[in-house]
Amino acid sequence: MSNKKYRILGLFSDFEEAFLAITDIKMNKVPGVSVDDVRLMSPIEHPEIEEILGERPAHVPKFTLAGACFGITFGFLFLASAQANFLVQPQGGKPVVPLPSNIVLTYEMLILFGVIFTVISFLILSGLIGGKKERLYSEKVGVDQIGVILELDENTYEPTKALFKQHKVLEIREEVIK
Amino acid sequence: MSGNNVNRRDFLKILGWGGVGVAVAGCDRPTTVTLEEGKEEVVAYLQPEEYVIPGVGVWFASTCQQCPAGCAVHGRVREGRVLKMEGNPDSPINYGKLCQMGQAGLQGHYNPDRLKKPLLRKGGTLTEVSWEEAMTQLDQKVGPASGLNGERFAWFTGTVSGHQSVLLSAHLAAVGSKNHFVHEVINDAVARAVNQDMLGEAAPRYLLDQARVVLSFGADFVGTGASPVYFANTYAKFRTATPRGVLIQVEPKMTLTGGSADLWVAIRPGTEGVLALGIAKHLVSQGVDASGLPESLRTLIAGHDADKVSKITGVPPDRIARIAALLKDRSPSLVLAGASAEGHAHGYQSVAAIMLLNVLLGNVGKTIVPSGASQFPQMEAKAGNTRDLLAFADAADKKALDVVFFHGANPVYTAPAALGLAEKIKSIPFKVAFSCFPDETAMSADLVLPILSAHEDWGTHMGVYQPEQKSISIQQPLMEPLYPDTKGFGDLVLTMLKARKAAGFEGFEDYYAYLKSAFAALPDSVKGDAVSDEDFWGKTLQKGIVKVTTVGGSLSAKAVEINLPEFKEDSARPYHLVPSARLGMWDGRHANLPWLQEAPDQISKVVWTSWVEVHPQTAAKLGVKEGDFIKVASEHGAVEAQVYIYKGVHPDVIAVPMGQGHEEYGRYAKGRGVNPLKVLAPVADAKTGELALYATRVTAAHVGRRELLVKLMGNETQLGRKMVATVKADVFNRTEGGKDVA
Amino acid sequence: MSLNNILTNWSRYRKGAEEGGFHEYEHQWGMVVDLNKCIGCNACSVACYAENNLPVVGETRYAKSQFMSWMRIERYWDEPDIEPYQATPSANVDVWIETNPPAAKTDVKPSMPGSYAKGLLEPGGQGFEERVGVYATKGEAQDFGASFLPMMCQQCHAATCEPVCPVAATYHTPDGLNAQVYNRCIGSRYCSNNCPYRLRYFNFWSYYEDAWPEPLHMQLNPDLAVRDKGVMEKCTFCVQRIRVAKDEAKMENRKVRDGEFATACVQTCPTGALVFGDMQDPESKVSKLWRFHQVEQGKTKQNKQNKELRGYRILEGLNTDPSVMYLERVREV
Amino acid sequence: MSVVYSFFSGWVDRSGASISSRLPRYLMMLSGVIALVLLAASPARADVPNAVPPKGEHQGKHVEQPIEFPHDIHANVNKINCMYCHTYARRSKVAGIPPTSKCMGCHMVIATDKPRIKKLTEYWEKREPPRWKKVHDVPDFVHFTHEKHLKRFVFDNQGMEVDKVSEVCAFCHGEVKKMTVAEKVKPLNMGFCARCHEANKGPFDCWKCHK
Amino acid sequence: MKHVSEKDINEEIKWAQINTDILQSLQNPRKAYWVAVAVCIAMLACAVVAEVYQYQNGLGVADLNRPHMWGLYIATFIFWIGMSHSGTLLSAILHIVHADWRKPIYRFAEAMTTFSLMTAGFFPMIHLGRMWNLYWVIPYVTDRGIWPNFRSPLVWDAFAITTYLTSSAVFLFIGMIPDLAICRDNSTGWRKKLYSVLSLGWQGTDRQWRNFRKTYMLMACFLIPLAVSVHSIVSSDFAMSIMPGWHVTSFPPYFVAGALYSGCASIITLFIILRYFFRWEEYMTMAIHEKICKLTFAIAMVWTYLNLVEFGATWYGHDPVAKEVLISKFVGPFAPFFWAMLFFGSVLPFALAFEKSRRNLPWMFVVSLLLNVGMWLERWMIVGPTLSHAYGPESWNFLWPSIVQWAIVFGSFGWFGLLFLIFVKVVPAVSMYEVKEMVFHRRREANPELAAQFHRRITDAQSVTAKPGIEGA
Repeated sequence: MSNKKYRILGLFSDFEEAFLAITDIKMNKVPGVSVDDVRLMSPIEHPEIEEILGERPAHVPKFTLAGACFGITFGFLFLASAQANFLVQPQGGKPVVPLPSNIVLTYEMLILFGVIFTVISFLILSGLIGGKKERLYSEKVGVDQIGVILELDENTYEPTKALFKQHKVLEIREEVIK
Repeated sequence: MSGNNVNRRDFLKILGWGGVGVAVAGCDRPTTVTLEEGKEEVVAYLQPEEYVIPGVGVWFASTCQQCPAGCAVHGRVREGRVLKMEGNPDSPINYGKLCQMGQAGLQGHYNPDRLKKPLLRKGGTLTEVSWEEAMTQLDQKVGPASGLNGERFAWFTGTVSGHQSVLLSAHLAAVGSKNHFVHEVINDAVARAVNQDMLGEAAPRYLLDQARVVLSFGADFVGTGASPVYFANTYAKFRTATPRGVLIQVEPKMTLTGGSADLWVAIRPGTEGVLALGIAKHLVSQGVDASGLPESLRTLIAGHDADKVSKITGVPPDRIARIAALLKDRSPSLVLAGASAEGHAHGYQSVAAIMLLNVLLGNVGKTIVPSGASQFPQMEAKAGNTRDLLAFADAADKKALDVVFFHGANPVYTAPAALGLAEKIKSIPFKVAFSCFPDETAMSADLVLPILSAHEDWGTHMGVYQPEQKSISIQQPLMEPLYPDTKGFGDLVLTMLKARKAAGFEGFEDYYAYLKSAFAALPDSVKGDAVSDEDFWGKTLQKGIVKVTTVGGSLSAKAVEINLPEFKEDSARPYHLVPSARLGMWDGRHANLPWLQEAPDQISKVVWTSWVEVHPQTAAKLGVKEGDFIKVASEHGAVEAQVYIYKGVHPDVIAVPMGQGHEEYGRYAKGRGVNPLKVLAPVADAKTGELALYATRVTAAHVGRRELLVKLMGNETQLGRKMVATVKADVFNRTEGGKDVA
Repeated sequence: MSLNNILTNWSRYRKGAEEGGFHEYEHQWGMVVDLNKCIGCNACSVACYAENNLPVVGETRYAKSQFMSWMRIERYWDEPDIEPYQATPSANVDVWIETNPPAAKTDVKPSMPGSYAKGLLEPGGQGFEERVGVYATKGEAQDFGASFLPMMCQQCHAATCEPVCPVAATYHTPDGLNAQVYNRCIGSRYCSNNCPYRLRYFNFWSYYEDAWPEPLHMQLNPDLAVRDKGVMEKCTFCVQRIRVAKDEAKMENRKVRDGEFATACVQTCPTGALVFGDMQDPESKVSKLWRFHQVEQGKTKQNKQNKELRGYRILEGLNTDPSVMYLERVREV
Repeated sequence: MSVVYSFFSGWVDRSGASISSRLPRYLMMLSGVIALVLLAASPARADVPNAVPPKGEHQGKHVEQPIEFPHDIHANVNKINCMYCHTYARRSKVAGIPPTSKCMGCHMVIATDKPRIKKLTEYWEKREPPRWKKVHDVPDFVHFTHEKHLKRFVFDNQGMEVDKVSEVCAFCHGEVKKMTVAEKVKPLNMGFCARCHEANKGPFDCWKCHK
Repeated sequence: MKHVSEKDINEEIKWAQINTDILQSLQNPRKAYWVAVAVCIAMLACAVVAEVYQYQNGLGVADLNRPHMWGLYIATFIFWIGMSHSGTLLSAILHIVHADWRKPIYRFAEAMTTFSLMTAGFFPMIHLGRMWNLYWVIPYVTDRGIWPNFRSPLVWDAFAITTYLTSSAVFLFIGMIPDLAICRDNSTGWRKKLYSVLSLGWQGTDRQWRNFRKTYMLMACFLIPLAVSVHSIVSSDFAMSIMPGWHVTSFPPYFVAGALYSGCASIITLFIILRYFFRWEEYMTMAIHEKICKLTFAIAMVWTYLNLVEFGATWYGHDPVAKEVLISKFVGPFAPFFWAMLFFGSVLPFALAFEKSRRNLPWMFVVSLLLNVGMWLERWMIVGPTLSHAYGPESWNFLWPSIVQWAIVFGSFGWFGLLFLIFVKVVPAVSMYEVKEMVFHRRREANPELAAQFHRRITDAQSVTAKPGIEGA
């Protein structure tokens, strides 16, 4: 019955203890548990912990760039073609496609699409839209506690809990996945 | 276009015009939605004239009735509505041009306040009655059956001419009366009298464009003159000639003409004659030959040296010298006398003194030429005057009249309150007003007969001022009558004539038929190349004018005695009142035309109301600012109006424009502004008996109220912007003299 | 296909007013106003009311200067560049006859801002309470007449009103006119703010509701719309007359002849001070006059051979390039 | 307008005042809906040379007229040319209702017994024209002139015989010859006009049509 | 009291404490709140009535005239747009420069941005003669083949404001998500439902935080240039025209400075109000107040400077017409308002320069309001005098706005207030998680020995792992 799997959430009141716990995991105190499996829940963002957790990707900026580029090209082409097709406007010795005003408007379009792309990509990449949520969640995280989530099997289950206890975990929630 | 059979004027019927733009352009309506079907009507002609096309305007010739000048006009008719007036290019009077009053004639025609039914005074109030009742009334009072003694009957009209004039005389003859009072406030009667005495012709022609210098003593020839459009046109020639003509304007209040003057001289009212003599003296001392003049005049002239003159007139001596120099250097010149010179107890004398300058400068025959008479004297305009107004008041006072017919004049409005004309008219047993509008006179009449507007009626006219080529211009309907219960003036008079069995008028079905036969009866010299009477009639209706030949006419300069009174200031009433006339309002007859109410006064730019023109110095003295209400009181009454600070008046002068202050006359005129004529002193010119319009002395006082004076200009100085740039005349002569650019 | 258009239109019309602007006009309607002939009689203004369905707004609205007179005659007192009767020609000749640059841009008398303040405090002036700057004029005696200035839309070729309209309701027609398309206008009123001549008038109310009481409304000209509230309007050089003339010419397959028609104001002017015509036709009266007075379009500063010629354009230095040339009024001195 | 046409015209001729041809292609793709709508429009009809008839439908409603005038009998059965009665169309901006005299010209003798004609004769004897209800109309800020459209499509049109003028009329008035009293079957709104001007290279200056 | 020792925030404060303190602002309101709401609605009602009246009768009722085609509407429009800039300043600029004292106050400032934009947006519509055709300004494909005129600064406005409104609203929302999650966890009933939807299931996982941080920074980077461009574009409504007094090169910076100025002033106002009513002395501390005041003072001086630059440029430039406009501002009919503007805008700010007056909150409240009055006058003084004294002397004129204009301007404040009142009761007006961050980092900085000790433990832990042989055992 070694195929039993658990998911545990350890809630630490003290940021430093949680930090040390993760450090221990990273140091393979518990064989078979890799730091890459560790997921955090925290009331604020903790850049330090993320150092420990290792570089995890955040792709938002790429989308931002895409958005901005789209904004520029679409914006300008849209304006220019609209002007070139506006059959009444261009008369009286004025340019059909006046650069100065188009620059202004293109600039706005750049920002608009930049923002939109950024936000959408954020919502998707951070799993707020469509992403699956953590099943184990505690309101405490919203207050002042830090949660560490791990998927464990028979062998790693106990030692990890021990490790958590050793680091003064306040509470451990767990559930059995299959 | 051929005018055959035009009395069946089917094409003048109003078509269903709902869809052709009169409905307001639904700018609110989303632009993609078209109008809904079946909402508007569209009607075709029963029987179309081949030249009348829906959607295309047709121009018909007629005559403008807005002032006595009698300009020939074209009216644009479309879908049976007359839309726009333009001058008739063939007319020797207005060369296809038109003034603002002529343009606004349309609003007289379409005026919402027109009389639509006959009114009869029953128990003190005017009530609408049918034409039958009205005509029976008329017949009882004036008809053959009524034992009306002809002498006790009178016509009171404005300037009349053409066949209407003929009909009126015929009617008077038929009734057996000679009382035809012809009244115009804006007239040149005194000048006519002087001309008659000095030159032997009442209305000679003034060749403005021939003159190099025009010295005008208050003659507002481009504004309220005898023929504004004609003189405006010649003014342009005068200004573009080489060398360019110089205009010197001497007057107590800047008129429209004065507004264009090169040299504008403010003068104390009534002293124009003195200035003229002063100038004469200067000329004589400069060696102008005065030997032609009788001794008495030469001594008179000699008596007016510059200092004395400038003391009396308030014109600085150097200015007098300058005027004289200009007159002497640039010949020929032309000296004109206008209302401000005429309107005094000694008006005749002043004008005589002024005309004397023409004699002295030898302008007679050069810039003043005989006009002669047309071959149809009976059709020429009976020029109006104010003498008849006084005479009429006098007659009414003596209860010498039983029946009076009013037409084209509004004495109740124009007469000074001091005459008490309103009451006197009440005392006349039976008063009939032939009128389009509920003006003061009509409202005080016993029977009001609503007549067709100038654009609905037939008629013929000759302008009061006839240029070299004299002409009769025809007035024809431009659309069918708006109101079925209105009748043509000519038709009415003709009916009365027929009732009187007047010889020569029986056969005619209506005025149109009469006119047509009258034209058929014209001599061939007039008919020109017309092949038949029908053809001539058609051509006449097309052209709108008939050119007639001039007979006689000669001028013989003859000096008259001049004795100007002593001038003394009136300490009790320090200011002279100038009831100024303006092109637009005229004598007040146009106060009911919204366009003219909203057209700013040419110089003060005030709209919709009356104002009092006060010189800055005087204003400072009175402690008033623009917009202050000021009370102007003569011994015969007072008016209150807002101050307009105005450099174009003499410091001793308070000018109030005529035209406003109606008690009746429809929504646009009623109760708006004040009427300066009311407070005038009933002084008459000693010689001619003309009412002296400029002879009233007044006091002025701040009444402590102040409102925004409604006017166009926000700022009257150019502040260094080059809005109106000015160049010297000699530069002009150098660059453009003699060149016909374009 | 639009990309083609972008490429073809890219450099198209990229000529400023300096080069005479848009070179593909069918016509180029222009006007000349001879202030030497103008007597300020208002005939043109009233003719405009009659022709163009201009509403009469009444006293109270006029007091708020919400009136609609497309053609107005301004009247000024002072003549900054001429002191009558004292001026010695040598001292003044350059001032009189220099037509450039316009006074608004020249460094005219530094005292001028001062004169502004003075004007406000002028005894005759009405002061600030109701209205700015109603001034009595300087000096005591009035020695000459007033200065009349007929002002209608100048139909600028580099019009300041055109580029600012958010919906292109005002634009430049192939006839060289500033068009105002009433039913496209949304009433942002930017164009009027940007017009240095203040010649655009706004329908602050639904004037038609009370301007033409029965049966006055029967006089309305069906050839152009009656404007409703919220719409900007201005002188159109009587485009409805132009349209008719062009249609007739088209039906007869010819060009419009000079003098074949005229705008309402020009037609009625009693002194003939106004001249109207097609400036593209070298033989038209208008172009002859412009040529004679050596005034050229597309200039902010006229370099005339003969500096004494009278032609000038109002506020030319703003580079609005008006189609209306004024001829200086002439005064005997 | 038909997209195909517009695209081609756009390619071959860029001076032509064509809207849809000048719509950016990617815009077309973006607004696929519009494209679909446009494609739904039927292709050009051939019976008037050098002309692309305007497209667009309008559900007109039946209008009660003083006399139920049968256009079908006149125009279809008797093959009377439209411009025989609407004689002003070639000379003026408005086509004009025929004057009563014109009707009587024939109906003094023809079909005098029919009730409609009787009614007409009454009008004639009362000497007052019937007051027809307007069916086709454009807003007051629109300047539309029949004469120039006829000039373009009929008189100056190569290979167009005047007898077939009713086809041209049908552009904006629909198949009147199949109606009794006229009904409005075309939208007659700006899009309708603009599409036609684009397809037929009509003028595109606002002031040509707006007043 | 000496304030130098004073801290921006007490870092010993417990996180749970923060939650409770902030969340109590969401509890059911007291009577005063409902009174405030009623007042705002009443004000708004005035505007609505006036607008309906104007809509039916045309703009004549506003007493606009020729040449005064623009009146208070446009002036107030600029005012509100300007007001919106403060939020961006605090949340974006200060975020980028890591000024963490912004954290307790940026939330409501940002809300202010969004709401004042929502207010400003109304004015161009109200001011239109035919607002029912407003949509013609939007470029959309039509078979009529007509487009808006992209040359017109008004169209630029439309673009800029749309962009700015979208961006700032999104920015506000994104920044609120973690707090909304907290609300979700601590609320019941409809609020629970609302917050669960709004918080998008935020759980504070490292993945979420990671993207969150990046996004927030990127948005900040976008918003700063955007805010600047928006007000320069608004200024180009004037600078692009040829009217004397409008055609001024220094207008864009001048407008931006004025915008930040009025924004900061109104932040002070709201700061004091919130601090008082929600008893947030713990978070909106005097120290932060001091900082805003100093910032405001600095901006005020910048604004004053740009004013002087404008005057100087006009005075020494050779455009007599512009000079006249300038003089008319000083001595003309607008003089009283102009002088008032100079006083409120340039003199009054010195009240912020002195500690004593700075620390007197009631007085500061009044001052901040007056500063805003001054800034509103500034906008009017930009629009009015130029129209009064332009090139054509004929059209010189003066406009006194009618009651209708005043009512609509007045009502716009009601609308803004209403939005803000709803805001403070629906979402926490102080960002909880950022205050926590602030406290967290401050505590670290405050007691370095703790940090050192902690660091030692980490190194130990890692050195332990350095021993070989354990792996895979």
